[in-house]
Amino acid sequence: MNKILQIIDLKKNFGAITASNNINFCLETGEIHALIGPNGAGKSTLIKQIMGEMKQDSGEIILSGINISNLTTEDRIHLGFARSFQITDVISDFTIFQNVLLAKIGKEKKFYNFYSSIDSGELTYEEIKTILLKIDLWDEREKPASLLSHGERRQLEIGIALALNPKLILLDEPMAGLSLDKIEKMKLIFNQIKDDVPILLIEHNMDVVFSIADRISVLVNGKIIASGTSSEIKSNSDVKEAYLGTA
Amino acid sequence: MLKIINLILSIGLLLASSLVFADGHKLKVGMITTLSGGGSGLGIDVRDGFMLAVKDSKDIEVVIEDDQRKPDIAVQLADKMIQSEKVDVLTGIIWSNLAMAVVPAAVSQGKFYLSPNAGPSALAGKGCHENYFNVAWQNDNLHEAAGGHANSAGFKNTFILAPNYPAGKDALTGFKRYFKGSLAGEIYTKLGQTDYAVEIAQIRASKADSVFFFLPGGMGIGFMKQYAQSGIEIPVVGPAFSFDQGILKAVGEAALGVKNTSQWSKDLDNKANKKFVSDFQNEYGRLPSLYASQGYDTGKLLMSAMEKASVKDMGSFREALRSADFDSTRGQFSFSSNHHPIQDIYVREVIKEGDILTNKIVSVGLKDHSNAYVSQCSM
Amino acid sequence: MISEKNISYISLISLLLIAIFAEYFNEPYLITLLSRIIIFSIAAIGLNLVLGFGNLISFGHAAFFGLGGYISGILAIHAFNSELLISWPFLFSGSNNSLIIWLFTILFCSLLALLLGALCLRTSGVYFIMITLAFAQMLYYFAISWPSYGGEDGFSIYVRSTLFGINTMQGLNFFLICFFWLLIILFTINKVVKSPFGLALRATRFNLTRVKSVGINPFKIQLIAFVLSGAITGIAGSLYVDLNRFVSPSLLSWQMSGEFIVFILIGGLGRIYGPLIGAAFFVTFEQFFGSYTEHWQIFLGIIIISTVLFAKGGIIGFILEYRKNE
Amino acid sequence: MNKSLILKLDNIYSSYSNVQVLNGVNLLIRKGEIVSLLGRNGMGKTTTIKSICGILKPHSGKIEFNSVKINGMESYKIARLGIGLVPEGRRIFANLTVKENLIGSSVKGYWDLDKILTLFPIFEERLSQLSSNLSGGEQQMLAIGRALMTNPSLLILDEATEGLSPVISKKIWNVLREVSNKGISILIIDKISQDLKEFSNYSYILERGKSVWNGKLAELSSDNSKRFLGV
Amino acid sequence: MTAELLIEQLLNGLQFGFMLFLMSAGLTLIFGVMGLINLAHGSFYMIGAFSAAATFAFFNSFWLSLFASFSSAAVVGVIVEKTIIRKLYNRDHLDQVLVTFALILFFSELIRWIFGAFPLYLDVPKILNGSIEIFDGIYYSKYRLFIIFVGLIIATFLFFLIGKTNLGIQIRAGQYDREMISALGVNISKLYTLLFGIGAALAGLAGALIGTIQSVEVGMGEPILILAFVIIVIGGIGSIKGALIASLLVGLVDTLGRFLIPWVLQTITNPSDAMSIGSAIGSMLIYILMAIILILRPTGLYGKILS
Repeated sequence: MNKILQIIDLKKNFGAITASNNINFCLETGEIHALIGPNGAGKSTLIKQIMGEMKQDSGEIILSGINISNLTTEDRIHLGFARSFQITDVISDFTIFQNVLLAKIGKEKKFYNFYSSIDSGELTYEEIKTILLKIDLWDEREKPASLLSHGERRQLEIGIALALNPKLILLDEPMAGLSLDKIEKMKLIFNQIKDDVPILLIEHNMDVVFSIADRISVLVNGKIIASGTSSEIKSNSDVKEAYLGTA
Repeated sequence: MLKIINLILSIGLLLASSLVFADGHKLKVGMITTLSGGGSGLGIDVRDGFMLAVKDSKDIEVVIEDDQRKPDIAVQLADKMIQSEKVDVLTGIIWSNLAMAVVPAAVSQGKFYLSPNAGPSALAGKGCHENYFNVAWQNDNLHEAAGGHANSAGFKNTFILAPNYPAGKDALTGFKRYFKGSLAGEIYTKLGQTDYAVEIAQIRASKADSVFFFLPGGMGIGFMKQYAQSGIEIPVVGPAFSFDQGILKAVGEAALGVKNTSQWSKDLDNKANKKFVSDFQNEYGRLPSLYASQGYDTGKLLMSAMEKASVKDMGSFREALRSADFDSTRGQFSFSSNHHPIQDIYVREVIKEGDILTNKIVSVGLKDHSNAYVSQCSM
Repeated sequence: MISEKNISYISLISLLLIAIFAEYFNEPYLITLLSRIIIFSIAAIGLNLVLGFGNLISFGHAAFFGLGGYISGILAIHAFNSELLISWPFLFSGSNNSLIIWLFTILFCSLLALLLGALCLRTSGVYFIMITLAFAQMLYYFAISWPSYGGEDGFSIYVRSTLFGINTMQGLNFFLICFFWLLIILFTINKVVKSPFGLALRATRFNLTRVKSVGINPFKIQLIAFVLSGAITGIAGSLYVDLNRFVSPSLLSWQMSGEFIVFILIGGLGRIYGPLIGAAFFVTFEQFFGSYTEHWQIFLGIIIISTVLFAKGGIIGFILEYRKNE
Repeated sequence: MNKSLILKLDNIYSSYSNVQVLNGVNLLIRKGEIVSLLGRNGMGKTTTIKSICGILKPHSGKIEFNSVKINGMESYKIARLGIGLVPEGRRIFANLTVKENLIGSSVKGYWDLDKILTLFPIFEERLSQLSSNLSGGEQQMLAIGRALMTNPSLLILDEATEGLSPVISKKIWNVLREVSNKGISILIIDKISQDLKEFSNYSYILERGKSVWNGKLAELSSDNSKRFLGV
Repeated sequence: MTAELLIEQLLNGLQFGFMLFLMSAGLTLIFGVMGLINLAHGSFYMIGAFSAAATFAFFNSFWLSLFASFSSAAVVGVIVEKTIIRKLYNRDHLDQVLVTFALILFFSELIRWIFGAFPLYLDVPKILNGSIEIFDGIYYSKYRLFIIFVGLIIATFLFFLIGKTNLGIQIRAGQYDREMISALGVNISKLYTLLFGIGAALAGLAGALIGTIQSVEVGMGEPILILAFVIIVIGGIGSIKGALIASLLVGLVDTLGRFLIPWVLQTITNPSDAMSIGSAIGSMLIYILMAIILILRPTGLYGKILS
């Protein structure tokens, strides 16, 4: 297996508070790697550093062998990152199609094109169709995102990430607020994707995590306290103590 | 579709209404003047004086518009007057910068322009034009007289200030042309400035023996009030503009005893002036100002020319204007070769008549005074 | 059937028809008014690119309008007086040729927009509004106190610039030049807004994080839009000076910036033809209401407030809505 | 069951912009009772609190406080009726001093500055300090003090011990017991813990915006615990 | 140049600064607490001045007209807040800019309708007429000293109100977290109305104080409004302290710049050019100052919160 993403000794302090305390982990091809931890454990801070929205104090982030520690978000996107947001963040005035198209335009650096019409279909129409079919939103492609249900927005988030043609996808609580059948649907989508694109999954729903994650890392107080398969994590006493409660 | 029909109908109406007024016998005057903002008192007086003069004429139609003392608005209004109202004669502009923006374009389009107030040097010298007549004064005139008066009053060290615009520069140039003493300071203020604390402090510090200022309209009121307030007791000299009837009330007691120079005063002893002063009071219920007299003379000049020639015959009409064959409120009045007045300029003093502040002539400053730019005009 | 497209065609054709009627009935002032409508709408179309589609509330677009005006005026007055404008690296005494004037206008307004944009786009929200306003005010005061070109008084340029030997002093000819510019700019904006760039620009108004997360640098997108916007508004300033044959600092005044925003609002926010409808309404309102009462601005104020509070779609939005309900 | 009702939520539906978050929440609190509200993240706990406090207006259902219908009321009026909120993330006014935080919204009554200082002696020396300098636990205490200073009859705590160390959490529990002893009813959201089990008289569990279980926590089966709370 | 002149100009700068503070204090609070960009603040300045002039014409009392200025501006402010402004709190900045721009048009034209276009003038009361020797050989206008004095009183009052009273605590809390202060039982909309009224009253008072030595006319509020905007951006949105310091800074920079730059230039060129160039640079100084401060500190000197 190939290491797609490597995090090495990542540190970040906010004043006296340590948000990332020597974090080390990696994401490999073909896997879903779940990152779990209680609220305030430093997951959001970690994601922001991985995405380049926040600068780490020290440590390195390596993408397929390239050190990207000091690159901007845009550059990281162009090198192969994609993410979904915890609170769905699609552009609500755009249609589903336009939301995905925007990602395509961004990825393919077509945003300095002033003359082609986005309505004419000449722009990567087929590729977008493939993506929308994959996330099951093709029939509703002309619907404005503001009219989508919560679950459909989650699906669209995945679609946008896929449109970036990424080397890996970072999913921040993709299941939050979804109904059980929607969750099942999402699981299917993830399992379909992961062979092409490995997934770094941040998720609270333990059922989901335990059923689809190939590996799980547990973050507590800015530190990774355990890493392993579902069964390893389930039986780890440190994890039980810190995260699952001593119930 | 209904919209378009409506549109066409309304345009038709608009066009029809303008056709009705296109009557060849009348003379149409476009008056662009300042009727709002800080300089509105001047425009209102010019308008009222002019309208009083032409009140009984059935052949003059006057269109009046407010330029808000903004050059760009004046330019647009001039376009409207010429293109839409199709006036024959333009008049009314108070401010020299507005005159510079409007007059050259208007006269080059074959319109007459009679200036009731502004007389910038550029339009008296190289930029003079056969269709441009100034019925008030060349800008320097009253200041030249003030310079002369400062000499005879024995002032040796004067502080002078004026707004930073063409007439302001003309004013200080005019004053300096006749004043023989030295200058304790020379300041150009921002046009339309309202607070003179900075300038007054400089006057106080300058140890001058007198102050000459040219700040027309609201600027002069503000300056005089703040000057009186500051407790400086150096005598002030100025042109009539800051001590004229329209603003004396606002300046208040601070103005009492101030000497100022003017080509007109309400106590000038001639028949035309007496009639003007009493007619004006009857019509508007207030004492006339210098500006009102200028507006009145402009109207009278126009009517005298209409009696001699039709405005459609531009050559004869121009000759008729040039002869200035009318009874001026100033008595003697004629045009120099660059179409600016030759007239007496008086020294007045602010006095109190009962409760009302007004002016009284104390001497003649300059006799049969013309202007310094005649030789530069090729007319 | 009235659609947004039809409204725009109708308004363009009406402009042309009214101008021809006016020429026929010898009403040159009406043509002047129509030219003013077009020029104002070009200025507002420029602003609309950043404000309507990028949600960048520039309260300083008069800076570009004024710069365009001053560039044109300065070139023209030097040509008129045959005075040297620059003596190095080559001798140049202005120009009376519209093409050269427009070229300079676009060049300098783009440069100014690039400079101001690079500074102002560092900020956002209220600070962006204030800093654009402040920079425009700075230019305004500079123009007022700069003695070489008339200072507060401004200066006259006496004749309009010439284009291919057309007599531009003839009202209809000048109107047609403005009209032609309007068509070009509408076509351009239409194309740009519907292009990938336009999609990216429209995305920046909603969500910068999202835009960044798909690999687009919003700053660059906004800056390019700002430059394009400044150049378009600059062209309007150039035409406006030609129309009035007069240049003054009031071109740069903050009321001017405010009025551009009002045109956009009245016409309909974020609509390509909004500024045209808005400017037409404004000028017509000013002329016709203004002839009934000099206090027409009271009613304008009330109309603006009601539009913002109750009819955010502006005139176009209102018509479309009305048709839909019928 | 003979104590009088203080708060009653009857089939509450609420939504954020277009997303339906609450789909029928029912909840009862009696005078002097300590009720806990549980559920996994994103299940609508905070939304329930916001709906009670009037920060969010429910679009159907009924909320009664001391028999007064309060849904649709402005939040300041609800607060004045006697609901004190300790919100998620504390939301202390970081630009104010500790004292200003406490007295800014205070209402005359049993709880005054002296009582609060007795409850939290650490503030005594730090009254004039900027509250942003406080640690997380101290901020939580300040938020509790601030709510108590409005002299509420119902205290609502959203994530009472989140992110706090065990020592500090213990302190908070002790304070809450003391508050409860003064007769104030408490509605508390927190992760399930031994302390919570001992502290609360009664519990409600939300799943996807719906009340799915209620009863004494001790009676929660491990199946249900796993199903609803993931534990 | 003498020391007397410099001191008198410094006092002029202070006086101008305190006037600007009266304008900017209300504006910065409204801005900081309610997140409202209020272009119409200059209209309250004008309304205050006109109320004073009208009262003065009837009763010939300066003190009564001063009272009329801030009370009428406060009343108009409260009415405008209750009818229009409160609909804007949750709108975007564009809507706020447009509506308050429209309010300027409305009020300016309404005042022109009622009072006419001619400027009005008030008289300085006898007791404040003339000048006073403040140091040996240094005279200064009593009225301008009075303005400085009023400015100091208002500044003290505001610092007390904002810093020490419960109302002030609530205002600052509302600035930080509007929703939370509301959830703690504070009627935020009443607080807003009150605050808006206070801001309007201060602007109205400034209008009357300045109108008395200058003139009272339509459009008098806008130039000073833009300066007030510059001040709150320099001082930091929402900070009274920032507004005071920035006001005095702008007042001094503007006054001294207007006087010193031409004075320096006069030594190298003629008075007219020195004045032109000097006033060009002088009037740009403030904006240059603002640009520099914004680049160094994007939220102003004392601004902390970015909405």
